[in-house]
Amino acid sequence: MSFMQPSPVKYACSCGVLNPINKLFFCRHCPKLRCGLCVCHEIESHFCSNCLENIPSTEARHRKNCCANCFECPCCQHTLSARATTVPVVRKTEEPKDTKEGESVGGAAAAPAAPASSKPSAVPTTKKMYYLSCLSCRWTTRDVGIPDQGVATGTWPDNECLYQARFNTLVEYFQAVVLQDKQEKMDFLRRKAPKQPKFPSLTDRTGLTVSMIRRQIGWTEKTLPKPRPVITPAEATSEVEELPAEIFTEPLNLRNVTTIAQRHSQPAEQPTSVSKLYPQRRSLWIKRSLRCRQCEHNLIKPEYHPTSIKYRIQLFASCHVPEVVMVRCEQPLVAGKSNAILLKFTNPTMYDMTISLLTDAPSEEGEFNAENQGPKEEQDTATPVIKGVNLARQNSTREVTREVKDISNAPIVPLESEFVLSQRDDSKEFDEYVQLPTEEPKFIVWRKGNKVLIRLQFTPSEELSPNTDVVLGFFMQYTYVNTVTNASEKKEPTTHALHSRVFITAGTTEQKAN
Amino acid sequence: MELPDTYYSKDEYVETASGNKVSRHTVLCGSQNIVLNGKVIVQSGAIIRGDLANVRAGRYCVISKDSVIRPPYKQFSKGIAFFPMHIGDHVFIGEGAVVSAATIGSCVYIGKNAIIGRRCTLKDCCVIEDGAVLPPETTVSSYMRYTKKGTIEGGQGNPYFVPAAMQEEMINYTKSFYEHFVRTPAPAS
Amino acid sequence: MPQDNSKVKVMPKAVVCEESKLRGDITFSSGCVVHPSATVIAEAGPIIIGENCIVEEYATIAHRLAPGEEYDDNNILSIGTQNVFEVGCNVEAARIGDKNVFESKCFVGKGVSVSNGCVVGAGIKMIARQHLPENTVVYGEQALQREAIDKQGSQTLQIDFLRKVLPNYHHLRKPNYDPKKARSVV
Amino acid sequence: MPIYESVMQEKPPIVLEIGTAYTKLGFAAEPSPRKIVRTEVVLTTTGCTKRLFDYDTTEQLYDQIVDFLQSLFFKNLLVSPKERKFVVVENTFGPTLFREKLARVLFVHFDASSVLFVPVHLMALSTLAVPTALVVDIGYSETSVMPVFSGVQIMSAFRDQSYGGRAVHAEIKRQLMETGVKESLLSEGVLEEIKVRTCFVTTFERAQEYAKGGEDLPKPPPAVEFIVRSDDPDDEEMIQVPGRLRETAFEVMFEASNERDSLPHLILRSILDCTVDVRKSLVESVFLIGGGSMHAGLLARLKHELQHLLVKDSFYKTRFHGDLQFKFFPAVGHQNFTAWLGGALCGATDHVQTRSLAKDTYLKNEHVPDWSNLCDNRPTGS
Repeated sequence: MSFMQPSPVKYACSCGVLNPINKLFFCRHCPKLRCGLCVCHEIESHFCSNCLENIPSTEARHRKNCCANCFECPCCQHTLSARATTVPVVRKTEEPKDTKEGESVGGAAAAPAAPASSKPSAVPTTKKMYYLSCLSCRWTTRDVGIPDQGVATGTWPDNECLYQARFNTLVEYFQAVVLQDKQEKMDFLRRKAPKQPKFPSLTDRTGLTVSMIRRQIGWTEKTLPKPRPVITPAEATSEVEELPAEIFTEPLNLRNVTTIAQRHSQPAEQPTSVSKLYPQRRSLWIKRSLRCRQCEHNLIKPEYHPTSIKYRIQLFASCHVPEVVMVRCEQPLVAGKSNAILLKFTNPTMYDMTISLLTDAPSEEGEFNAENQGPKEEQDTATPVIKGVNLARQNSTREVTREVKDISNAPIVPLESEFVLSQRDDSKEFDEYVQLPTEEPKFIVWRKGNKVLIRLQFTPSEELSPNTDVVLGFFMQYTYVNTVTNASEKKEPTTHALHSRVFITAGTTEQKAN
Repeated sequence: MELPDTYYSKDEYVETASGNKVSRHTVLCGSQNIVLNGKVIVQSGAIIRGDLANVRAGRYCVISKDSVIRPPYKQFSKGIAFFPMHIGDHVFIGEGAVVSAATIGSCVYIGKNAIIGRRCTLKDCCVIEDGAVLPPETTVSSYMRYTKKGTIEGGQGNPYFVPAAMQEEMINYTKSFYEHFVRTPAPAS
Repeated sequence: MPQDNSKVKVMPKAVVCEESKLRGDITFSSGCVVHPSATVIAEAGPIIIGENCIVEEYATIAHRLAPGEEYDDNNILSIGTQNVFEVGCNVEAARIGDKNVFESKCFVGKGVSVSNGCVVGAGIKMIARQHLPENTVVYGEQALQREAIDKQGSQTLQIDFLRKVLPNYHHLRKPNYDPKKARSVV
Repeated sequence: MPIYESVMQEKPPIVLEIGTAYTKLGFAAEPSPRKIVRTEVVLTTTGCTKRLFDYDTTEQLYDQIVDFLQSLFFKNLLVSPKERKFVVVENTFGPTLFREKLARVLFVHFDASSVLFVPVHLMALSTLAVPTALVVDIGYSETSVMPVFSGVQIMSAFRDQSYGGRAVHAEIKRQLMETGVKESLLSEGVLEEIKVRTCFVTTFERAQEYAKGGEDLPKPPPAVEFIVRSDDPDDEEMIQVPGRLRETAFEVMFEASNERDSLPHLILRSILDCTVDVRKSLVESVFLIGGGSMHAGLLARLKHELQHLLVKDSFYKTRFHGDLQFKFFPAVGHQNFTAWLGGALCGATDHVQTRSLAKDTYLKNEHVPDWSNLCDNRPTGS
């Protein structure tokens, strides 16, 4: 069983989507399960995933979300590495001058010293020059004739937009046009509905006085109509580019024609010939933080630093919700034949949990809630502050919750009773702790610290044809002790009875036993 | 899903005092240059080239069948040098993988038949998919997933591609791999 | 491991680790470095590996029998000089020139003829019958081809290093064939 | 321009053009899109890659749009969509369902502050700063012709046909399979690569000779060896792309048939659907956009065909008068993002403030105004 393989156990998120527990989060304030779809993603920080440098967001925007130092291969989109070469530098202008000075100043007396001083300068000095090279496809900046640079981070040519000037004129033109339209519209509206001045003017009854005075003293009219913005429009031409004649005779060398991916990696130029490929600045990456849409609390907030793997806020579901792990089925799965599955429950929290497995949604919720709202009324009353927040920010969260698709096809036999899952205690991992023999319900196979293995009976549905997935579903109700104090007056941790819907793909059915 | 037990025969594996379990059918060249920090599993067919440079692997690493751990070299104008290779804790290296990285952080998952080119840097908590090919000098930063197609997905805080709790998951996974890697029980006679 | 050691000829200055699997009539020219666990199979005819080639771990060079073909002493696979066969590559190419690099875990099928200065990228599988012109680089997941501006750098520095280091850690096959002596005998 | 600057300083609007094959994305007032990506979504549930427009249920489409836009925002543009303004360049006759779902995703899921939907043809035209042109958009799934006069789209003269990139791919596939190439090798990606890298639109004369058939066919251009591989790495082959295929792949757009619906006909018919007064100016201002119009030789061929039909075809001869010379506009930048560029221009103006569909308006009745919807066009309407 590989680590990356999809987990057979899926939890229904509060938005109705099924997810394995490692993709779920738990909002302690709501308290509900959340998944990637029903949280709000935000950008926490920008960084370059190659040089691992953190880039402030203003700078990132300024640089068009590209790293200042790292380049991508235009040929295969892999990161380019700077390679150094040493080139001899001939200092023709300095050398003769040096020796001359040595001779003239030193004269005959310093004759032995002169050759010694001139010797180092006679040795050809070398200079380090850099070029970029791709270690995947062996493309180098020399391939397209870009001269080597004196510094590693180099002044590599940036893409220049050929029609930038034309584009700027277009932008200015349209902005002016739109602005003028707006102005005219406003003028029109003003004329249509003359605004009553708040204070009646005694001198100016017609509204003409100002302009009359202006005219009398020889000033121009205040509001001259602005000239309409002008632009030279593009011109159509009947001259079109004909096919070159050699296209019909010359063989095509595919190696010189760029691929689609190569063209699109340079959207402004889209070169067709490989000789026009230029190194591209590497795009930045982001760290995200996730926020609950209901209560606007952060669920995930990573540390800023690109190399840090820590979180400042981490509300993984696997740290709050009892984890269900499928161990195995007791018998091969056959349609209509009763079977039992072994499930391992783990309590990740510091408080004991009482768990019961139900076939229907817990009753205190009233009728079955189609939206699977999950938690019950009790914490709504316990968290008046949250409610206030909810009201204030309601309109930002209109995402509809969906009905959980019931995909189960193997009814389970509910457990006779609920059971207790002991709290997590990391220190117990190291000492040999013998569980006191206590009266355990029959379905419990073993119990070790915060883990319990239970045996759950189920029967794959009669109608299942061979080779179909057997899915069993149940509601897992558990007690959860919430340590966050939502209201300032309440310091005690509150205990909630929560439930999640869990689906387990037990495996595929086998041929019916004859 | 709970990992099933993997059995090994007593004759094949050597268990060291620090809990390393190393198959006898491996090629550990220059073993004096190889440091396994404890509870490391090296399965049959794996090659570790300690003769080229030092190789150090942290605790709870899994080096699967037929994988090759080979310190990277770099060519200079006057000669070449092999660099030591550091592997962090809780690193899983899949079957048939070729690893020539300069450093591998902790809690890294390298899939089957992946190729990690020379002098790559794999930061903590990254995932290399089965069959992915990393060209030399690639950096894969934390919470990134390098796919078979050669693209990079994920990033910290992205709930998809790499689990947000990668660290805890890899610790659990490598520990339970170690715990489920058990000696074949003697046949009850 | 049935090895026909008598037919393996190692020229002086070649470093061939004993843990390698060699089958059939194989000649290693001087300067070759063969790492442990490399495999060379001369099934359809002798293999002559040119000077200064490097064969790394789990690399397989095979001269395979085509269906209906039989071992033929004159069907020689002659591999040029300064080739590098990286970890886990599987090369069955019909012709291999000089200064080529076969990167990790690539597969080069029988129908491929490799000229000089080519690079077959890591993990690439080449099956189709084709000829790789000089300085071809096969790269990426899509196995695209391009032409490099010049040949790949020589591996002499690496060979020098390996020739110094490998004898300290590995048992080597003794050079058993000297072309000069052989000539003088004849 | 104080208003403009205060708007632009902080957050430039995001401009999106979601095409069937490729999506162009970037920011307003920038001269080229930041990225051109395949309109494909990596499903967050399974990790598989899938075309955005392949869906079974509307809910699935919704989820795919969410996943797709998420990768655009957080992987390509690296900006948060929250409280952002958007300009979406859309096909005037595109499916309403997609439009509605897109608006819903942007407003409800991503909290966009406003969305401005702008039509492709008009936007493309704005890059020229001319008010009148016949805009021909050759896309992947279809080719459409929209005459625009004095900045007004003449809807009644709109024409479209289903030949575009997809049809050309199908033609290449058909011809290659005739030469005995396995179908499994010819994925859409391979066909596109063959089309873009080896094919071109041949000249009128040669096309005529090919169409005539018979013995003395023109000597085809040299064939090209192309290595193709399917997803299965063991399935690799060197195929020959025949010279004839290279020059005739695009003939699907020019084929003379009884329906008379080839590209030249489409253009002429669309012009004929307009009033007499505007015809001449449309003939003298044809504007080709879309990725399909970037192939070598297309413009020359089209011009030749059009002139030929004007003179030789009795139907058009009686309806077009005078000495007409077809003229074409050169595009600013590349044709495959011309419409996007228009969107970027539009997004730089005050229109995003005044003409956009604001979030509050949308949330009131969850409805996207549409030109074809009567409710939105009554003078007294809502």
